[in-house]
Amino acid sequence: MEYIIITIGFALTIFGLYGILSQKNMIKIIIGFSLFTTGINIVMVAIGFIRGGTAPILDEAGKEIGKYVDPLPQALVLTSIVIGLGVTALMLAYVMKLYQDKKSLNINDYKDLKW
Amino acid sequence: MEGILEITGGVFMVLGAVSLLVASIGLYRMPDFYNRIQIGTKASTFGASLSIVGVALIFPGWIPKLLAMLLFILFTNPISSHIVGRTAYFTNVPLSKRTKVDRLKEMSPGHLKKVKTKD
Amino acid sequence: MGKKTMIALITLALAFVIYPLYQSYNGSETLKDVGQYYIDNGVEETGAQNLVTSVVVTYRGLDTLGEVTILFLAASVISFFLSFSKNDRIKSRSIRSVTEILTTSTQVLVPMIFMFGVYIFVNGHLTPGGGFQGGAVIASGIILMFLSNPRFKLSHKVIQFVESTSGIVFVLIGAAGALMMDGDFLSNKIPGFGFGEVGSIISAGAIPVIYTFLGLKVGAELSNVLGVFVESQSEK
Amino acid sequence: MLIVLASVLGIASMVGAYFAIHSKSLTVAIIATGVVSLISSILFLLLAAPDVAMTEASIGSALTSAIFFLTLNKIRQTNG
Repeated sequence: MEYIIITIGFALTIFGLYGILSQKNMIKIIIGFSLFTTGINIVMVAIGFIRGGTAPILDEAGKEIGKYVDPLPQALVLTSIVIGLGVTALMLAYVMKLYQDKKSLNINDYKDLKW
Repeated sequence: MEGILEITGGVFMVLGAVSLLVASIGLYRMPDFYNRIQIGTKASTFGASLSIVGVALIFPGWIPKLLAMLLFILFTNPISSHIVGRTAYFTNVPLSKRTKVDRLKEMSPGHLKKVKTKD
Repeated sequence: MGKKTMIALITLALAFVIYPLYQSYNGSETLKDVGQYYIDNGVEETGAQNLVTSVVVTYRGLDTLGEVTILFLAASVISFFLSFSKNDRIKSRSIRSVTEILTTSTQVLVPMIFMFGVYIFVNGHLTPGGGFQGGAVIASGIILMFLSNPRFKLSHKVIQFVESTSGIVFVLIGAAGALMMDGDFLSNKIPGFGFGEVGSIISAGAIPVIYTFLGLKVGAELSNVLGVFVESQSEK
Repeated sequence: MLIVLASVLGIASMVGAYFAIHSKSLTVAIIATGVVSLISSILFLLLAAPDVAMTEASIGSALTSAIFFLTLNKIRQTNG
């Protein structure tokens, strides 16, 4: 099962990079970033997985099984998701401001640094 | 005695699953958006409630939490689909051709108001 | 020319980079050293049942502090970017009338949602959940308020007060651990906060207190981001 | 059993990612991103990480979609 899930994670990562590179619409590019983050998070949690382990909560139900997955990647991914929301919101705010200037969502219209 | 409770709970959960299956078949068969959202909401709320009742019969210790879950589902599911359906109506999602009665249209041409906010 | 070939090449390069990672991944049966240490000693050292919480708040507390700072920076940059002067605002904004069903149910549901968020972050050391999740739940309650009442405005003073107070308290509790018990910064061994019995609500030292303030801070920041986005709708 | 579930979810998330990138309509793309997020939350649950699953379901799926839709609404408003 964990092989399938880590495959999904890597596939989402590659999909996300492909989306970032191939799309012209800026909102589509941000969607690509979002997919990329999701894929990376899945991979990180899958690396900490132990076959037959339960969630790292040591109450009675967990102690019966006695085998836990690694809590460290989970804690890191927890913060990574929240930061992902902040970064997405920041990029969307930029897009809103850029659209007010040029009335275009196409990334190729923004050539201010290029001459 | 415990066996009877477990069997009854299992029957309830299977009934819930059947209801959810009916909901998904109805989603495929219904002619337009409004019928689909109606069958989706009604049958899936019923199915989820039946499943929760089944779980409550099997694990009686979880009843307070399950009651809270049931309350949340019964509250939020119909209201959210009500809002979605209403928004769809006002953004001109087409009705099915077999529609006979359209009460919302009869009710008010001024229902869709343009409100001006004051600063 | 090869724009498409370039894209294909870069994607293939990423695939080549991650292929060895995928190849070397074997669903392992045993934990690595650090994870095993947390499993073995986590409950005695921190008193929290949920080891993810003890890693987030205590073992990696400094990371969490930095993370909250990043979130705060993101929120402030967003409000800086989307703020607008009062002169160039267009006052009319078309709003579809809201039904009575939504208004009434919001009045019932929003307190329940807030209570659920508080429940999540107060029980963070016992059950799955914690400050980040509770804050997100509170922010989704704020979305419901925005949707049900188009004229609802988030009070910036309240947000500011909650956000800054909880941030200061978070750092002060961390410093108290370092100063009074000559322990580490952001450790949960603080006089006055006993470890209690593992598995009860009042246990695990300072973890519930820190997580409560963290939840309030994250909830305030996310609500602020949403509020700024909603407010910017009426700008032109 | 879990393998079947994981494969079905994997196929669903691949379809969602395809729609998220290649769909003509931005609304469909945003909803597809939310669907991928929700599916990944189930995958986290399969990987015995309930904390991460809760965070992903509430933040990655709900709040991110809300912010995307607010931006889209603003852009349409500016367009007139």
